[in-house]
Amino acid sequence: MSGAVPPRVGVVTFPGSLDDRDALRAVEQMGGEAVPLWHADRDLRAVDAVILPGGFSYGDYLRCGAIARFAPVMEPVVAFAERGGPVLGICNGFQILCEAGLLPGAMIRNRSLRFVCRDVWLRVETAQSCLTGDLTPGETIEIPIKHGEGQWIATAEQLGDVEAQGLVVFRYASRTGIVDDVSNPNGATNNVAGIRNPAGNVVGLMPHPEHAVDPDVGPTGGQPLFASLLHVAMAGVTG
Amino acid sequence: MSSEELALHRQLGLTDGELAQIEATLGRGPNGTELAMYSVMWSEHCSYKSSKIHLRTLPTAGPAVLVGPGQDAGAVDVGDGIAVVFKIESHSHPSAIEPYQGAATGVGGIVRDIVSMGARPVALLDPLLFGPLAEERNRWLFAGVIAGIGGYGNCIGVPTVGGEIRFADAHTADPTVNVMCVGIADAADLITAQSRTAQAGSLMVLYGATTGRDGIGGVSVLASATLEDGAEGSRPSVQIGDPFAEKLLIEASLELVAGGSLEGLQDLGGAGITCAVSESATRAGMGASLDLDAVPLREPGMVPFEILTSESQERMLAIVHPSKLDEVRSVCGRWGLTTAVIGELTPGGTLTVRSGGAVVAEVAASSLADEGPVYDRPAEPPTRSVVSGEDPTFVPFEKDLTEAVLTVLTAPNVASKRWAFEQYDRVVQGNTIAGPDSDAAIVRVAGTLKGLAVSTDSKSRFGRLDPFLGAVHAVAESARNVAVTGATPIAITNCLNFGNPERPEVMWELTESIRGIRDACLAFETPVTGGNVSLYNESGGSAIWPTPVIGMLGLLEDYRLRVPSSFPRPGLAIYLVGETFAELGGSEFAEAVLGVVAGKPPALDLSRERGLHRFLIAAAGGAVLASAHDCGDGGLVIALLEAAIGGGHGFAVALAGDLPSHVALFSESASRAVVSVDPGDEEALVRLAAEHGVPVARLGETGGPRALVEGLVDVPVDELRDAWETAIPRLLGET
Amino acid sequence: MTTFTFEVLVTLKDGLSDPQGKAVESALPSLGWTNVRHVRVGKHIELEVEAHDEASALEQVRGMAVRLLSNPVIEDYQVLEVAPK
Amino acid sequence: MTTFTFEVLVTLKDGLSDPQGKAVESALPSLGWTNVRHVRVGKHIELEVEAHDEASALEQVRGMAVRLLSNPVIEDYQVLEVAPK
Ligand SMILES: Nc1ncnc2c1ncn2[C@@H]1O[C@H](COP(=O)(O)OP(=O)(O)O)[C@@H](O)[C@H]1O
Ligand SMILES: [Mg+2]
Repeated sequence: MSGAVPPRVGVVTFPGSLDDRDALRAVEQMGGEAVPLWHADRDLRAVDAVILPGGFSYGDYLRCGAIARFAPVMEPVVAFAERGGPVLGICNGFQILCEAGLLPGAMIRNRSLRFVCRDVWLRVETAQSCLTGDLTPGETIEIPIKHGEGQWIATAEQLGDVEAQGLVVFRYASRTGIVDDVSNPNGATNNVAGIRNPAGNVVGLMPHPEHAVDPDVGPTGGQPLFASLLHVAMAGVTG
Repeated sequence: MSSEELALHRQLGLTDGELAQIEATLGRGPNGTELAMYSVMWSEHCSYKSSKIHLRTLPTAGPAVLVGPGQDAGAVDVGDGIAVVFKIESHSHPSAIEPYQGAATGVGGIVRDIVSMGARPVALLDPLLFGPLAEERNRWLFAGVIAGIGGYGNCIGVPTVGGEIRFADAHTADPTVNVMCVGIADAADLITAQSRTAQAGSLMVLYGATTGRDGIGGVSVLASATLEDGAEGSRPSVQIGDPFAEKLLIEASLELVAGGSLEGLQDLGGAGITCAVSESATRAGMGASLDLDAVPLREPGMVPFEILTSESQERMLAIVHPSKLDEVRSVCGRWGLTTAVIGELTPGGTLTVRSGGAVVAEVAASSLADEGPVYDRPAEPPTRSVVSGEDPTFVPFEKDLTEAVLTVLTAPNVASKRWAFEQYDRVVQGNTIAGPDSDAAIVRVAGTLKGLAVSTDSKSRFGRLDPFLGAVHAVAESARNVAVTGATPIAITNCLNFGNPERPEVMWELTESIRGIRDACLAFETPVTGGNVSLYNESGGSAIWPTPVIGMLGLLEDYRLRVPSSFPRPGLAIYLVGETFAELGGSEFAEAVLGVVAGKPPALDLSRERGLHRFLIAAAGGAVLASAHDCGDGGLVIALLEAAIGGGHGFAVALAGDLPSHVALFSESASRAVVSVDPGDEEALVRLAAEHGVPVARLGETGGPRALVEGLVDVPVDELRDAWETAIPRLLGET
Repeated sequence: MTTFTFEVLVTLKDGLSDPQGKAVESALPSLGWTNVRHVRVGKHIELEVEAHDEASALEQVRGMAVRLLSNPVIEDYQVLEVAPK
Repeated sequence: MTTFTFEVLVTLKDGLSDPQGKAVESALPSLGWTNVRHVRVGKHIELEVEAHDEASALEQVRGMAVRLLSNPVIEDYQVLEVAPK
């Protein structure tokens, strides 16, 4: 991002958001301008991209993301997404995007019924998304997961659509890119770890790229993802 | 005083002498509500009546100590205006009834203690002891406690970075569930009794969750005296944690602290409002007037004693100058929390409680908070010989050593705890430099190069054989775990888990353990900044093993110089630092392979131990070490195997000396570590060791796919890893 | 205005895998029950609504069930009125 | 042997705080429903049992409810038989 004004990336804090500060820090670390957004505001503060961060919004007591999707801030977020603005949902943010109908499918309890926190490998399935523009399909990246309800499921019909349209952005895989059951940490259908909308400007994923930009505290697979997001944000909202 | 009332105080757990003390204080007999207040405040749990005089013998002062025992949590200065606040607490009794909620609410409680000092919680550690996993109930307790700790900690966004899990028969009926929390504050923002000046007229603002009938516990016998029969069932003794509410409580509280809106802050834990109000008033040197009608209730028909003693979770009490009330309301409102002004501080020392306009209790606040009974209970060593049977050190061992190594490696105490700690979010907040698989967890202080190294340790198997030595070992091991990372141990917190103190044998174990902690802390210059005492951990006259759990805090000035515990690459020279003696008493080998807990625990020379720490810290500071791992349960061979498994590199070593092979491999002699260094650094290592008077011996090199101890053990590392990692899942019936 | 009490049952759509149901099913045999099939775990939500009449109350609860209490993508719901005690 | 279908409702005991219910209750007003109270969220478990007769089936399901499906320390349960379809 040398020279130019850095793109403004907003991170929404819902009650119960936990990785909001981490997402803000990752944005800064990768050269963007981090802009905190508040769930109760209807104002996106002229950001060029929006991140819905991880955590347990409203405790996730009813269903993950079910209550947060009705937060006032979600109105402008949905409008922003519809205009083609880049929107990234991480973990709980992914769940919120599914609940809001911006992404297909839903997340249920991990097949182990246990919360799981570990570093996993993802195979990049497409470069047609705001998060993977700088990557090559087939490439693998390492990123931590930490969730209790990350098993992505969809009805047979939805699943058919998702696969036919190539909406899967990431699949859980081995280090060398083999997509198999041992690499699947939560039982997700077809090892889906992240998906996009048909336009590619809305992406949700269960793994936490914001915890994978600083080599002192974890793997670095999140770096190219944030770089891609910042490039798209830099190009400005089309429309 | 009628005979019925006499019966009542006994039912509430107060002795005749304690009742007399209450009457003397009040100058009259207490009414039922007052009796309830004294009963909870003078309970063992809140008053420390059996342990107090012994706790006073612990060293608590030191140049870094900002806050010592006596407040919600201790605090130390780590430089640059940064205070680290930390404390450990037990939630064993609730966890034995409902493991998930018991452990979850335990996390909630200790976190509020940290927040009430004005600090942001940055790390959790959970030392746990259970009965053997062969029993179904123990598996249920184990799985429930782990899930509960994760369920709560993960949802409030505090990483769980360490802890300890041990198994012993003696913990079958009474599992030990301790939780430690570490927080960071601007030293200037610390909320201590001295730092804020509450005054008469300052308001007491209760915020957070509503108050229900939960956790009234022993006091509920009063219900039969005050309510119709059958109401008993409406008083659940188990509480349901609401981590979402806690998260809001943390954020709102820290915003209030940062905004300078508070004169005092107190969590609500044991003894609920009674404790929070009486302690707040006493600390301010004042009394208080409390209006129970203002307390937001969750249930209809609650009577004064219930409101006063309820232990409903996720509540805090702020002391607020009237001019700041609007600010407090608005911050809490923004976080979706209800606030209620439940009273104010008053001149004089009287706590006056009103309900429905009438005074229902009137007592001296300090008599509840500070002037509880103090006992010097008789302590006697047990008549049975604890060192029963033959010392395993001198039992000849002829069996296959490789098999013995695998037995010890897969023993539940030694086996990988991945099954458990993968259920904890260890990365949230983005500062976890080293998590659960490290000797000490390391959390960096955001915005600085400082790293906090934290370890919790108990050595209850040693303690069972010699409580003094067990406690010394626990402190030494926790300090060593911190030192192997390169960090300097600076202070401890501790949780004393014991049986019934009214039994002289238990009291002896307790006093011996405290003596051990004292001696070790004096030698290491690591003062005690606080802790918790959990007594009556026994069922049917059989107590848990004496289990002092130490939570050690260490400091790395530059976390980039931290030393990992595993072999990072092939081609390194492996050294043993320290000396191995013939010491298999109370060892993992003796328990797992020979099936005995017997003998004399390893000796521990405090100055040698200190020398080892100093050497490790100096070597780390000079970037001499490629890895360092402490020798603990299972001895030298397990330390080698763990370093190999963790790093994915094998090794080839030879053991010199004339100890029998099994003793050389498994002895648990103290004050040792396995380190690896680049060949170019060997000279520096040897020189530094000599300077610190620490013996070192070159054992061999890292590299290759196998773990090879010349003539004794030769197994592929992958095979070892698999055995080590699947041991606990196998015991749980999962593979 | 009258208070009406409702129960809302939220269940996973048929054909979707149900990890909780599966866990129960596989735990039962070790407790001696080998004769249990098709375990499905859903949610049971009880609530009280103030409304002018039953029809309006019911309609409102259906609205809550669709919008908030269930996720129509993967779940079905059922609303039952509870007879006043 | 016949197949019987049962529903088991597991609810938190009265007097215990119900964070899930509270979350729903406080979310409803922002969706326009300010008239809802006492929301309690529990579990709904459906299962099929093979048994000789209804009475034995019911007894077995009760056994499962106590031992596995509910936690008697904090939860109550109710067993309902579902009429065969
Ligand atoms: N084992 C111990 N060692 C040192 N201090 C202790 C120990 N146990 C309790 N204390 C101190 O006694 C005080 C009261 O403890 P506690 O009642 O647990 O506090 P709280 O109610 O705030 O949790 C605290 O300051 C605590 O640090
Ligand atoms: Mg406290």
